[in-house]
Amino acid sequence: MSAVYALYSSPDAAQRAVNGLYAAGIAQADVVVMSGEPFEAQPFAHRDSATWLWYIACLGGFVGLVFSTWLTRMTELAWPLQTGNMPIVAWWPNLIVIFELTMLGAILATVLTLFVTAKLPGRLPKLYDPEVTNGKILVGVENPSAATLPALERALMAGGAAELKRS
Amino acid sequence: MAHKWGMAVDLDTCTGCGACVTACHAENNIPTVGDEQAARGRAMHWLRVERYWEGDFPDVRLKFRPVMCQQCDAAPCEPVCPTYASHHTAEGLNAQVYNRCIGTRYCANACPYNVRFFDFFNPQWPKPLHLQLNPDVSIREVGVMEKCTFCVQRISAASIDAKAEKRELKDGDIKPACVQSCSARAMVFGDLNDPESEVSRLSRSPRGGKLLEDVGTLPKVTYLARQTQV
Amino acid sequence: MSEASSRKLSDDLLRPLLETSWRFYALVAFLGSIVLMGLCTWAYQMYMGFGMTGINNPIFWAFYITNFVFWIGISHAGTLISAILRLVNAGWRRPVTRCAEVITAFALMIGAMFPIIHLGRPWLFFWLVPYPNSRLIWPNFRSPLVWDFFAITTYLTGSVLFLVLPMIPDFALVRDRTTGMRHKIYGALALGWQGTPKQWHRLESAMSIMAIAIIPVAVSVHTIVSFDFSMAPVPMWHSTMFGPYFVAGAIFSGIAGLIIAMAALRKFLHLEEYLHPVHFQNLGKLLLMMSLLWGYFVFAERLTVWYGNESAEIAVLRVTQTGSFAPLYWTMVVVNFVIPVSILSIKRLRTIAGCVVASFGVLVGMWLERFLIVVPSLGHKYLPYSWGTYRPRPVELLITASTFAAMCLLYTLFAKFVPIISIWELKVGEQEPFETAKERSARVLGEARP
Amino acid sequence: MDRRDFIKLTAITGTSATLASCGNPEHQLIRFVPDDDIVPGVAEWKPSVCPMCAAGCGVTVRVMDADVETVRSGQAGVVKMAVAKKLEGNPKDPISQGGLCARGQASIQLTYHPDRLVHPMKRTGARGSGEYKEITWDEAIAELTGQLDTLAAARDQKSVTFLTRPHRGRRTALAAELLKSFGAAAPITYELFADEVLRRANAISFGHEQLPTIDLARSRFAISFGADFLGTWNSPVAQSAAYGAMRQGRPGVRGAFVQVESRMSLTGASADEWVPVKPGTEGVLALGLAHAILAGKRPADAGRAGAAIEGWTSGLPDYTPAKVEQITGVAAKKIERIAHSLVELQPTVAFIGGAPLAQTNGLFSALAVNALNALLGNVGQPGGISFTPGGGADLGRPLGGASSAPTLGSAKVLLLDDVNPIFASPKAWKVREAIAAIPFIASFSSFLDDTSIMADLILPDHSFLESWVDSAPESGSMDAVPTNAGPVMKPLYSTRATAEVLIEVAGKLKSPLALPWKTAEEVAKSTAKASPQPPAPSPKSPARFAEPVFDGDATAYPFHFLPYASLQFGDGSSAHLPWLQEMPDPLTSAMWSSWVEINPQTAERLRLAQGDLVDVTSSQGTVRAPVMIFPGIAPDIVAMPVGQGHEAFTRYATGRGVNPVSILAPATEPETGALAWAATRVKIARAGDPDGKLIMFAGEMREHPHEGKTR
Repeated sequence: MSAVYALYSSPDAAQRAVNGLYAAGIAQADVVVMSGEPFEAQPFAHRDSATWLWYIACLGGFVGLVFSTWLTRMTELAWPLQTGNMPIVAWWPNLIVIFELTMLGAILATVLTLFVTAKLPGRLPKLYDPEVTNGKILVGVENPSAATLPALERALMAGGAAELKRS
Repeated sequence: MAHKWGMAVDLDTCTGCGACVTACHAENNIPTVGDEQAARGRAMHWLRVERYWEGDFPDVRLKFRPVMCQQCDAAPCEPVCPTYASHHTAEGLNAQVYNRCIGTRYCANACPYNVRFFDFFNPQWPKPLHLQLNPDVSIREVGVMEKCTFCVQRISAASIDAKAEKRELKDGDIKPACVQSCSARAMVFGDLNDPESEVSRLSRSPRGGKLLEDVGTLPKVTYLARQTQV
Repeated sequence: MSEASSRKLSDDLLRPLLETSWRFYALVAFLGSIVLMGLCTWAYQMYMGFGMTGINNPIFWAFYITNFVFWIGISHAGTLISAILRLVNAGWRRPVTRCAEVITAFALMIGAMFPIIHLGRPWLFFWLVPYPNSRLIWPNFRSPLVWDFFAITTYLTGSVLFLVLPMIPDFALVRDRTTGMRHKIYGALALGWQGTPKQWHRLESAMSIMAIAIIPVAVSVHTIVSFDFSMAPVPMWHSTMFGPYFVAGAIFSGIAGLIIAMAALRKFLHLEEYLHPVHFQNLGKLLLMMSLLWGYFVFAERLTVWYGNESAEIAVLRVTQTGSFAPLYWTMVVVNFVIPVSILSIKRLRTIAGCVVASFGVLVGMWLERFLIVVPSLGHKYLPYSWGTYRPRPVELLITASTFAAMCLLYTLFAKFVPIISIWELKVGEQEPFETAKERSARVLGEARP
Repeated sequence: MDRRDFIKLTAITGTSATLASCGNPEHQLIRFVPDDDIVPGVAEWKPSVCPMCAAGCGVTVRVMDADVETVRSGQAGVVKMAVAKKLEGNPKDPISQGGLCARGQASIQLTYHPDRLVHPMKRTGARGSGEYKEITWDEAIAELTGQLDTLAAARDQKSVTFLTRPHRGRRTALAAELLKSFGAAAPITYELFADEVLRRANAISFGHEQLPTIDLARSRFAISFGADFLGTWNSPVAQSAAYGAMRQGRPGVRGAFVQVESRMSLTGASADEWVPVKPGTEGVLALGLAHAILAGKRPADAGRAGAAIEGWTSGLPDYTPAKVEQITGVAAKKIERIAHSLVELQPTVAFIGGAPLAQTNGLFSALAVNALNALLGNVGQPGGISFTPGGGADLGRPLGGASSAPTLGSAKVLLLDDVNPIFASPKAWKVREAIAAIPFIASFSSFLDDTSIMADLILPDHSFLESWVDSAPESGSMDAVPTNAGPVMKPLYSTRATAEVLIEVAGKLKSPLALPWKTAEEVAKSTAKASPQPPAPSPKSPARFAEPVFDGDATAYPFHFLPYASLQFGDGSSAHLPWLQEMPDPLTSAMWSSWVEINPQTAERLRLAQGDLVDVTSSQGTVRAPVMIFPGIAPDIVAMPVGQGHEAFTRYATGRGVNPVSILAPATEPETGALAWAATRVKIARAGDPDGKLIMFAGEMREHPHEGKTR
């Protein structure tokens, strides 16, 4: 397989290149962007920013809550031992444990989802350039079809790249 | 009906002679820690006779008060134990399961009466002192908490005998070591659920009161106040 | 930000990772030996019996529990603070967050050791863990110590993740600028991070969720630590204000710890350009506020007891204010309140040096505060016949000392192998303001449109 | 366990591990066949008699099986044996009535003491070095008989001396019989806190040369002159039982009691009223009370007890409340009030013991109290005092004061039977020198104490649990209680009952002696020939108050010195029992220590704080001990418990604390020659900061330490 990409020094340049690619009829999903830091100002940064992360976190919290409620109650009833004139299932203290495990559930759910959705840990793809972490912004296309190739290259150069790179 | 073991201590007849203290050591295999450890505040006396001075010479008085585990119904030492080593039995005793104890010493802090003791080292009985050990009472290893049990070994022994003889436990069948040794008969042990038992009778006495009642621990030891005349 | 400055920034912050001087090895060897000694002391204590300590009847808790509370307190510097700053999106947080969060992670690990060290039978500590076992008995959820277990586990997990996630992009950076073994290791650590918009988005929203989740947890942790005391009917322990009192104290000591750590980094890693006096100024203000808050709490506590005049509590009050613990008590008041307030409330004195001085005082003072909460109360419970006092024994001193060494050691190693300042977050900080950027780039791109 | 032990231990464990792995037979323990059939885990209760003091409490012993390490025909091994586990008071015994004091509880450790002497020994090192070598019983007995034979051959039978404690029951009878038929004088008895003076007084007043039995249980008002009857005096267990009954035993009636003493004893702590009085003036107070009663128009009928007091018939004109207040320091009002109660609250009883008798005028004080009793008409009455039948006569003759050194010095063979005069007698008596001068000393003691360490030959006795015991208590019960009981367990070691050793010796002499007994059992079971009470001695002249004489003048030695019998150790004879060493002293909570009790004001005046070291100096010498601030003691008195300060007495007592007896002046009560151990004056000087030797169990002295202070 092969890929064509170019490196840009400013987000605007990168954005221009991206727009060019779209104009050249490249499907949005095929355009790859990589940067050493998050950008908020440019449209390209807003690709698939929509996320369920918040709801999943809440779900995780709920799972933690249910589990801990079950755990405390079950264990206290498993071998009921009287202490200090307290009820066998003592909700006041149990609430503390329930709270902690609820939060733990939320945190773990969040992190897991992050890893899954962000494909971490994963292998570094062919289309990558160490310059990215030096502040350059990479814009490119994987396996371009021969038909679109010229238009594509034109668009990338138009973005203001020094050179075209292939990998 | 389940028993509810309790004790009454008559401070008017207690002479503070300390026989109960030694009797407790003899019955419960309580180690003597030696002078060095005693100096570091590690002496173990499940039962201690507190003494408090009042007034100044020549109008000075001395108060004695034997303090052992009060076997509280709402014992602060119980819930704080993470491993249930300290818990409440069906007969209202404040039990300590040595094998469950991991030695957080939290129970000792929570106890307002300071009647819980910690094994700082493995107990030692230079031979043949070990021959005097009571086989009915387990030896506590280093790192666990121990305390007065109301001589639970005697309670169960008496209950087993009663069962064997197919009869109910009578009041006075059970005497913890301290009660038995007391020559002035200042201590009485028995079933608080039996309104006729001597200990119940004494607990109802107008002289009766509980130690640190306002801490809300519902102790099962009643102290009968000392009287004065002349 | 511009490519050039980005390069420079990376160079500066990666220098510690790539260059190693003999001083580093000397320091690690020194600290390491102290830590090793501490571990041996612990083994010795376990072998000989807990009696090697100065613990006695009635002082059943002392140095170890003091250290426990102290370190858990220190741990409140990092995560809590950086989480709050994230949420309010304070720009000056960027260079601070990571070195703060590291403190949390390590302080927690050290603090969590102490309940185990202090056990009579430490080899059985796992009996606090709820798992189906042959003893057929589960932990007693009514016990504050079990609450501790859950709270600390949650907080530690959360803090470590909170610390590690933002490190991934920086690992990627190190990966791309190193070769050979380093390249492989950091490559693995970077988890194949590319920096696609999607990854950036997920990372940032995950971070903000964590920030929200971690704050109540942090508060709960020290509240629960305070419950260890306030649940017991012990004079001057059994108090409703202990929760907030302890949390405040924790943040107080935490900030002090953070200031000292930052000052050290700034000096030894030559990060003057990134850790500016303004950072210390702001943290100093925070410290001042906490100092005042702490003073308020102590006053409230003491006044209530003094006025309430409950005989057992008065006994404890006396022994701390005027009795055998008075020297410690008044030292605490001076270094925790008098000195920090007088230094930090004067702008001219709120320099880096000033902040560091105040912070050292606060660390000492807060350790004393915990000691004075634990010991005098236990020594003066309801029945005067069983009153007692306490003197630490060598094992306790050695183990305590070694934990401070452990903190320094872990911190040094971390700063050696991980960019101690979050590079990518710093870069974001250097970007031109969001609005102008948006508006300009729209214009620029507008021209570009055919 | 210090570092050295630690290293040792690791070494040991290492080696033992290797040895175990080799599995060579030497390391396997042989199991011998039990001699008696035992049901494992089932407890048996056997009767015995507590040996700790003369009270002779009947006890029951819990006996259960245990693995005992033993040596049989040179082979070490383990055998299952029935061994004693715990002592309880015997409910059927009229003395203990089911109760038992701390010393009694601890007496089981006499049998299991790690430093007990387990086989006969012959001295190898210098005297007092404690170096001995093991010998067989035959050798040991041959040695002793040899010594006696040489004396017999030299027609010098007189110079055998048998030294023991008073009121040891039948074993003393045996010794006496042996000595008599051998041709030597009767055994000599010695006890520091013996009540010879009181016995003499009782003989004079009531014709009974023995200690009284006090019927507190039925008394409504009691006044005790210095008698620590709940702690250490006479028959504490019986008296405590009676005390309990007196307080709460009768519905609606609560007996009250007043304690007259100058240092609050355990008993004083329980008194309704504690009356401090100048030392040596107790008798005056008693007569003051008598005066007040007589003044209250009561027949002055006190029989011979009254007759023994000068001026009795004329209503004791010299003892008006005013005068008495002057002498004793007790307010006249108080005297009249107490006198009133004595009359109103019949039956009432008065008794005396302890320090007041240990003054140079002790006999007068005793007679005075007796007269008061007689006046109250309670002698032999319910709620009064009475005398246990068959209690009295002891076959020994007391070791008499200054005369003691000669009496011992003349001896050529000394037999020591569980008595420690070197520790318990004042230096000035020169008992140590006298004993050191004796050519041959044999001891039957089970422990090396200050005296028996001087022995050339040691023939260790069984412990009381291993042998036949008997007692005929002198007091504590209304009627006679001769008790005897068999061994409750087999001997642990190759020890022998002293009774049997004596019998064997008697038989093995060149000219064997015919003793009426063949075994220890016969001795214990035999009863004393009903010896009629000796004709009551009448005093040379009616007693009158004489100022007590104190050794050392008041300016040089400003403080009265009061050594008192400690609750745990009595006269020191039980200082080697770990339970008693670690038992907090009830009044001070001190453990493992000795101390000097000082009144708080005095301490303040002398700038002394708790635990400071002070030198207590008498004309006889100095002891150094930590200060114990003691609110219950007169400002001009310092007190020390007797019991610690042994030069030799097992690992638990050797070199621990100091011995107050060592600085006592050799003052005696003239009539009886008994040691007046409360008649010494001392001075005290600060000698240093606390050395950590004063070990206390208690934190605070007072229940409300801050009361009376502003916040």
